Amino acid sequence: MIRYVFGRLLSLVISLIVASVVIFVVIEIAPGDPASFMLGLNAQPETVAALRAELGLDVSKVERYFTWVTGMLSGDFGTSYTYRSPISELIADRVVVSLPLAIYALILSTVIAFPAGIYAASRRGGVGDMSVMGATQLGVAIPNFWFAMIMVLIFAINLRWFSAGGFPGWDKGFFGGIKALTLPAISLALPQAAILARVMRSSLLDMLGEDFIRSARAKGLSQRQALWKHAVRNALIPVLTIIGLQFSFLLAGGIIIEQVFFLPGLGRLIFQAISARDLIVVESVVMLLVFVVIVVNFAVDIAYAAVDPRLRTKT
Amino acid sequence: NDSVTIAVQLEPPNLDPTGGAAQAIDTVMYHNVFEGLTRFESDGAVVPSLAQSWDISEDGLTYTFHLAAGVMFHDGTAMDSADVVFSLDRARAEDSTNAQKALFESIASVEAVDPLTVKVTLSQPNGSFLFNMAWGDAVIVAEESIADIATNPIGTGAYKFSDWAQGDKIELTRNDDYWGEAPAIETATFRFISDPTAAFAAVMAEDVDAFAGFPAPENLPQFDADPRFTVLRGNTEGETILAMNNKMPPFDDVLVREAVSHAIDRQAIIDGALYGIGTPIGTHFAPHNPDYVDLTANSNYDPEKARALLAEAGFEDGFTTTLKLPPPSYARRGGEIIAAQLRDVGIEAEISNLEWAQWLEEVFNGKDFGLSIVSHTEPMDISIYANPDYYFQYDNPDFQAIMTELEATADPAARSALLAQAQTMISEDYVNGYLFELAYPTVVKAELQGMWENQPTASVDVTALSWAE
Amino acid sequence: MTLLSLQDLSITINGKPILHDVSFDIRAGEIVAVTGESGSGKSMTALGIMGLLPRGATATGQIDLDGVDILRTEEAALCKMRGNDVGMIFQEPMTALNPVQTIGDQVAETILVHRAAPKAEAMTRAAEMLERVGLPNDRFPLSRYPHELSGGQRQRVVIAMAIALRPKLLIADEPTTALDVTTQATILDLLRDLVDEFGMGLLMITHDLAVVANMADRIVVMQHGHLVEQGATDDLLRNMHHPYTKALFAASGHKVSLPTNSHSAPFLSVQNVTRDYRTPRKTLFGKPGTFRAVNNVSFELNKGDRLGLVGESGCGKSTLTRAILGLEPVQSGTITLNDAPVFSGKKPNADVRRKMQVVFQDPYGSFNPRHRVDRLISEPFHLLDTPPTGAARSDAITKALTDVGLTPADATKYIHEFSGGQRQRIAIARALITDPELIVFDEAVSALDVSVRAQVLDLMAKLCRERPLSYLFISHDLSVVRTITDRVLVMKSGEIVEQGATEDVFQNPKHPYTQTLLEAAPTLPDDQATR
Amino acid sequence: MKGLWIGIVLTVVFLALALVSFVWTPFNIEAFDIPNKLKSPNVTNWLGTDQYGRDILSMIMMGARTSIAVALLAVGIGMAIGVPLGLWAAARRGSLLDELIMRGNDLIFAFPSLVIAILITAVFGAGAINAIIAIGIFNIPVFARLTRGAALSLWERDFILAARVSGKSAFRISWEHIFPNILNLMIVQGTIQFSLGILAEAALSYIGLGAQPPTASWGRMLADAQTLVSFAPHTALMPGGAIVLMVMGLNLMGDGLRDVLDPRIRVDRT
Ligand SMILES: Nc1ncnc2c1ncn2[C@@H]1O[C@H](COP(=O)(O)OP(=O)(O)OP(=O)(O)O)[C@@H](O)[C@H]1O
Ligand SMILES: Nc1ncnc2c1ncn2[C@@H]1O[C@H](COP(=O)(O)OP(=O)(O)OP(=O)(O)O)[C@@H](O)[C@H]1O
Ligand SMILES: [Mg+2]
Ligand SMILES: [Mg+2]
Ligand code: NI
Repeated sequence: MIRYVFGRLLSLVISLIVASVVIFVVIEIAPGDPASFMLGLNAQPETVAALRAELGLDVSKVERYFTWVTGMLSGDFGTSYTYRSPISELIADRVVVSLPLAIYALILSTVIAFPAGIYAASRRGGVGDMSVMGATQLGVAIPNFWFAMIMVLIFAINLRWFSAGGFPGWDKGFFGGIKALTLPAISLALPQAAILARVMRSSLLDMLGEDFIRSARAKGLSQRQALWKHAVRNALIPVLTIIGLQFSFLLAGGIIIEQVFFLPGLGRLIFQAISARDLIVVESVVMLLVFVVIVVNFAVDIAYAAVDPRLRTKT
Repeated sequence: NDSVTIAVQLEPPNLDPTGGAAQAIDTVMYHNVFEGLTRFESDGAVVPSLAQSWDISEDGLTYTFHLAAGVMFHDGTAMDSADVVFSLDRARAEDSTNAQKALFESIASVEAVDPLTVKVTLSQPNGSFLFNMAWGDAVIVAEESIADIATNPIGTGAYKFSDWAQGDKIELTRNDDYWGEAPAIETATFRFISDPTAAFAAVMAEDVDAFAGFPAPENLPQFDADPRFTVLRGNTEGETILAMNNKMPPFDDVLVREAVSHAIDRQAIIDGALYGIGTPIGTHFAPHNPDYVDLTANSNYDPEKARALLAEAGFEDGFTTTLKLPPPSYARRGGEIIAAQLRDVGIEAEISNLEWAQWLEEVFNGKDFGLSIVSHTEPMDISIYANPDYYFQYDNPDFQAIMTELEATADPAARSALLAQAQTMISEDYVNGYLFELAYPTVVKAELQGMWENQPTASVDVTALSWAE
Repeated sequence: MTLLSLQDLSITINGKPILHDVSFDIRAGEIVAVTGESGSGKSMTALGIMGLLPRGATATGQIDLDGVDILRTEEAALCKMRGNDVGMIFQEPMTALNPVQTIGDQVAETILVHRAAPKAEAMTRAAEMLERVGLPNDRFPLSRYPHELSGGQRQRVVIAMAIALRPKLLIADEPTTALDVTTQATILDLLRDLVDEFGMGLLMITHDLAVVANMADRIVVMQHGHLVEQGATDDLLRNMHHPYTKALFAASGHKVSLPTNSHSAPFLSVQNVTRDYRTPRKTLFGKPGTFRAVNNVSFELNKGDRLGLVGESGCGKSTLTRAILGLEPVQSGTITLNDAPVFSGKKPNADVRRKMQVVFQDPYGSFNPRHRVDRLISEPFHLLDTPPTGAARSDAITKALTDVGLTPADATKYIHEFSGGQRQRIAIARALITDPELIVFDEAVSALDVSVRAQVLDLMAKLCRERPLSYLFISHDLSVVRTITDRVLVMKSGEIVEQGATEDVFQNPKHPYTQTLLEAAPTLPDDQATR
Repeated sequence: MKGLWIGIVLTVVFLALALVSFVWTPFNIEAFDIPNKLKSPNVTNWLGTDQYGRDILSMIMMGARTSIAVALLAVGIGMAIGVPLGLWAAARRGSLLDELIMRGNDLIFAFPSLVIAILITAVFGAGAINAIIAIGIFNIPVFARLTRGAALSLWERDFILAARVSGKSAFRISWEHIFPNILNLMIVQGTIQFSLGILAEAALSYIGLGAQPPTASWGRMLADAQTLVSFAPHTALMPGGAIVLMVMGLNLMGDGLRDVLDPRIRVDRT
């Protein structure tokens, strides 16, 4: 087990290093100078040069890369060019929106998908199965931003149950925050839930065809008991992979949804930073997301081991 | 109820009006948190602000400003002539990062005469000096608080900066030690909503009390029809032009530029892209300015004539060029319509949508474009035509001479004449396609009074606001 | 006392008839073996008794288990019976256990679902049961997971699960097919002991007639879903009535006669060959470990030799084969064919390789399902410098097909259009097409039904008579090795422990391992009679 | 089975719409007719008109072309690079190369796809080509992984051993034996990636980074419609519906194909 964890850890670190280089290179070749962006149409060239110097943009790229990476190691992401404030603060402000949103959406999606998938699998071929699968087909096919648009129209503008967007901040109360995140979380979660339910169902059906289910039935377990006691945990392995992927997707992929609901999250930070050529913010946030994804995958791998004892001794 | 929530499209990147070009900074900070020697009123008039009065020497070279007494910065320090000297010197310094450094170019020296008197000496007479000092980029800041100004702005205004939830909102609270008249509103929250759908939803759901610069003109009729709201359709200083690269063939040929100008149906663009709000212009000048000359007839919509002119210029079969568009919807939507109109006379304009940073790099700095659409929002900016290196690269010594003369002229009548001459010259040279003056739609709750209708400078002046009983 | 009674049981699946009017009885304490070729409906009969028929199946007739008519009993009541009154063991021990539950939990579950005891007591009883099936608690604690056990051990867990509540009837569907002979013998002993001890009825399904003959009190023979013959074992073995039964038993003890080998020149020479597999590193930066699959093996094969290689599963037979074929390099030792090394430097030696061919075990997996037979069997032409083309190629294909008893028309068919036996013929045709000097048969008949196996063995004998053929025949089935080889090697844990003329080794095994192997192998009684 | 047919019909309808648009659309979408804007569906404009007075049916036909072209090419990139990489990794299983390819895949997977797509378009400019590349890159690891997994299990099969005994090189075996046997799997996955590509294209166009005007695109139609939805809902419902139907069609077809194609492989095996 320890060895397994260590092996995964090493590849995690290597991945991070490679990722940081890739991110830096890709972003640095982007055309557009943050200084001239900030100074606008009437700025004079020497003003731009002065600002470049002030922002530390006039040193070599290699030097900037190392400053950036070593900074990150000590938890210092640098200072945003346009916001002029420490990136770690910017990120911290945004994470308290994006992370709860992702978790909320993930919980919603799991809470919807698990029962739906299990129900469909246990009613395989029946009317229940057909309707759940039909719904998931629809769920998978609907672009989430479109769904979000329609939800805003119905629930915020017509019914006025929820506010149309924005985020009051957690200091204004937990309930208010959750309420503000509800519509976004639903728009994010439903398509994911549809995918998850499908995976859950097909993975359960695979399991139901396994010999050990037959053994369980021979012991006297009913179809349902066999499903719950033996199939679900085994079916969890592919489902975990999907959940891991979804979490990372939700964290960054909220970008459009954050736009629709004008939530001050990480996605919108990146989006704004890209258009403002606030390169260092883009680099740091992308790096952070990659880091999260890699760590989540790592966690999923470890979670596998928890679910699947075969992995604990292997490797 | 003494608080308001005002939505605007763009979030300021930072809060230092003297350190960047972003209009969004002024929108929130101008006159609310920071004040200059003079300021703009909502009709564009320049009135005294921190300088209560001033004397101008006979030769127009020396301005003596008399500062208001008892003015305190939000950090409790007093505002005096030293701060004015610091602010102006900082803005014009060698390593200044002021985006409008040109405003200060004519200043030769700034001296503190006594704590409440400042003498500014110019190197040459400047007819627009008081106007220049009203800009957000010329506000008075203090040396003590300058280091953190971008994130913790300390000004002299009626409102103090209190909180900024980045990506979401900025909160201002009333400054109880304000030297001037106390405003009605206690706290003002600025929310940043750039997505038009979200903007519509936020107003409809009454999440915000006002939306200044509403991004989706197509939704205005719905607000008109709704008794909860009032819609203001104000104007801005934004001349929206179809910029042509005057040094790049075929736009170096005035016939081609004239043809393009006649190929454009302004009204269709205003209707299609802006749902009817916006005033057509025929030159680079704001129509609400008393000195404006209506020259739209010079470039009336006449596709036949445009084809004829193209043929005359040797482009019977038309030509292909680029149309590079920055992000605002007037440009993106207008671009689509203009491309269709140009296609009609045989000009194939290939659209590429750029982000601002890219647009600045490629179009503005790189001058690598055929056509572009952009709104020039600085007030009184016809002088950009005197700069041959400006991105559309209009190089006409006659025009440059007019501008030099204008700079040195203080007499209003003479200025008017010169401005009329300048407007006509660029219109007849078809330097750019002149489209419309950008409108500024504001949606407010019916009970909220005092919102600026027009935008002589980017600002949401909270001091003017109050709730009807 | 009749425990189970089947009367006119017929089963159709989605309209397709599977079983026709099957009737037989089992008494308490009796072992009834059901045998017959693959697909004859043995497993369906068993599943029918359990009430676990697949979806779409309909059953008619009557299944009386201890007075309860299974086919007309509610599912809930059936659940109560399963595990309690009737238990079942399946063929594949590797997959029959839930990989994510401990063996203790799985055995205890049988007790718990029937609420026969509280949790703690159930665990104690599970421990007792595991002990009973030969998994003592000190060595195999309840907290073990299935993957930590060998196949035979897992099968014991499955048995413990099935008998935890001492059901009246135990059904075992091919319980030992996946196990090697020695393990098979212990499992069979265990089952027999349990029947004696608990007085259970045992319905045992197997296609291994030797097992049937040794274990069963009564035999039921099935073919195409029909019960063709049944009777007490001794009776039935002595006078079989139905031609299918006769054919089945005849095929099972099938003997072929090989021509004598006139050559004696050494041909293939394997000297001190060792093959190590890398195992994953133990520590993060440590050296990867090694596992020695073949250890210092030496033997020679003369021209015309028909050499057998026997040994239990995992002893390194296939590894050795792959080394001989030059598919994998060896760590030490030399393998030469006519004095030319099969592996020169890092690359296999093409000259040598074209003199060898191979026939694999799985008739289903050894062909690319997307190619036609002509393309499949002409694949070895790739080894030739100038492969025949056009007419020469089709002649060669025709000849190869006719040699193995197929028709030239088969050349244009796809592999899924053939039965297992036919496929194995095609595999032999593929091996023959380049006229190799040596053919390796790796478990070439192990997956075939007895009757089909007999045909393939006949084909091999025929080929031996027609041409000078040398082969290495690998099998764990001793009776087959005995009839189809002249000499035999016995392998254990990567080493050759005994070799010699086949008859000598079988008559007088010297090495203790060979002795256990021979003892464990079940044999048909009349086998000994004819001997 | 029913699903497969519904899927095929939907897919064919949209393919047909896209193909027909090359020769004919009900109206010319390049001619703006602003006075005629935002008409609800009626007899002339079956699906109504958009904010520039263009016929929405014609726009959807042209948009189908864009969506299909972008998604198809993106899948093409993913397959053309991913499949060979997967085959190569499987042929050299356990080697450093295999490890490199697989870790590279993991790395691509670790990048948030939409963010990277936005970055790519920001770096190289918005447009259909860059959208294709951005979406295509994320298809590579999907196909590489799938191919490697399937190929690895095929490498265990005896017929591969038979081919090796016949002296065939790993390259040749991959091409002759492995590739044809994973083709079905690739077709099924290709269909699914195709539908994901359509969604991705819509998302990119929605934020303005997909195909540029005057090229019609469903995602941009939705973006344009979003402020209009409250008073001209058809402008959002029509393109949204087109996306949903097309994606659903492809998914149904993919699932159906899996059911039809997969058992054959299994039947061969058991
Ligand atoms: N789920 C199913 N659906 C349809 N047909 C099936 C199913 N399972 C088995 N069959 C068919 O039923 C027949 C009998 O199968 P069964 O498994 O009982 O054979 P068997 O005698 O146990 O063979 P083997 O020795 O190979 O295990 C076969 O023809 C088989 O193809
Ligand atoms: N690629 C491999 N890596 C590591 N170990 C292996 C590998 N292949 C086989 N082994 C191990 O080598 C030993 C010999 O395997 P081999 O396949 O030669 O056995 P076998 O005698 O052919 O068995 P069977 O009768 O089951 O076919 C086994 O213990 C097996 O686990
Ligand atoms: Mg069976
Ligand atoms: Mg083997
Ligand atoms: Ni029959």
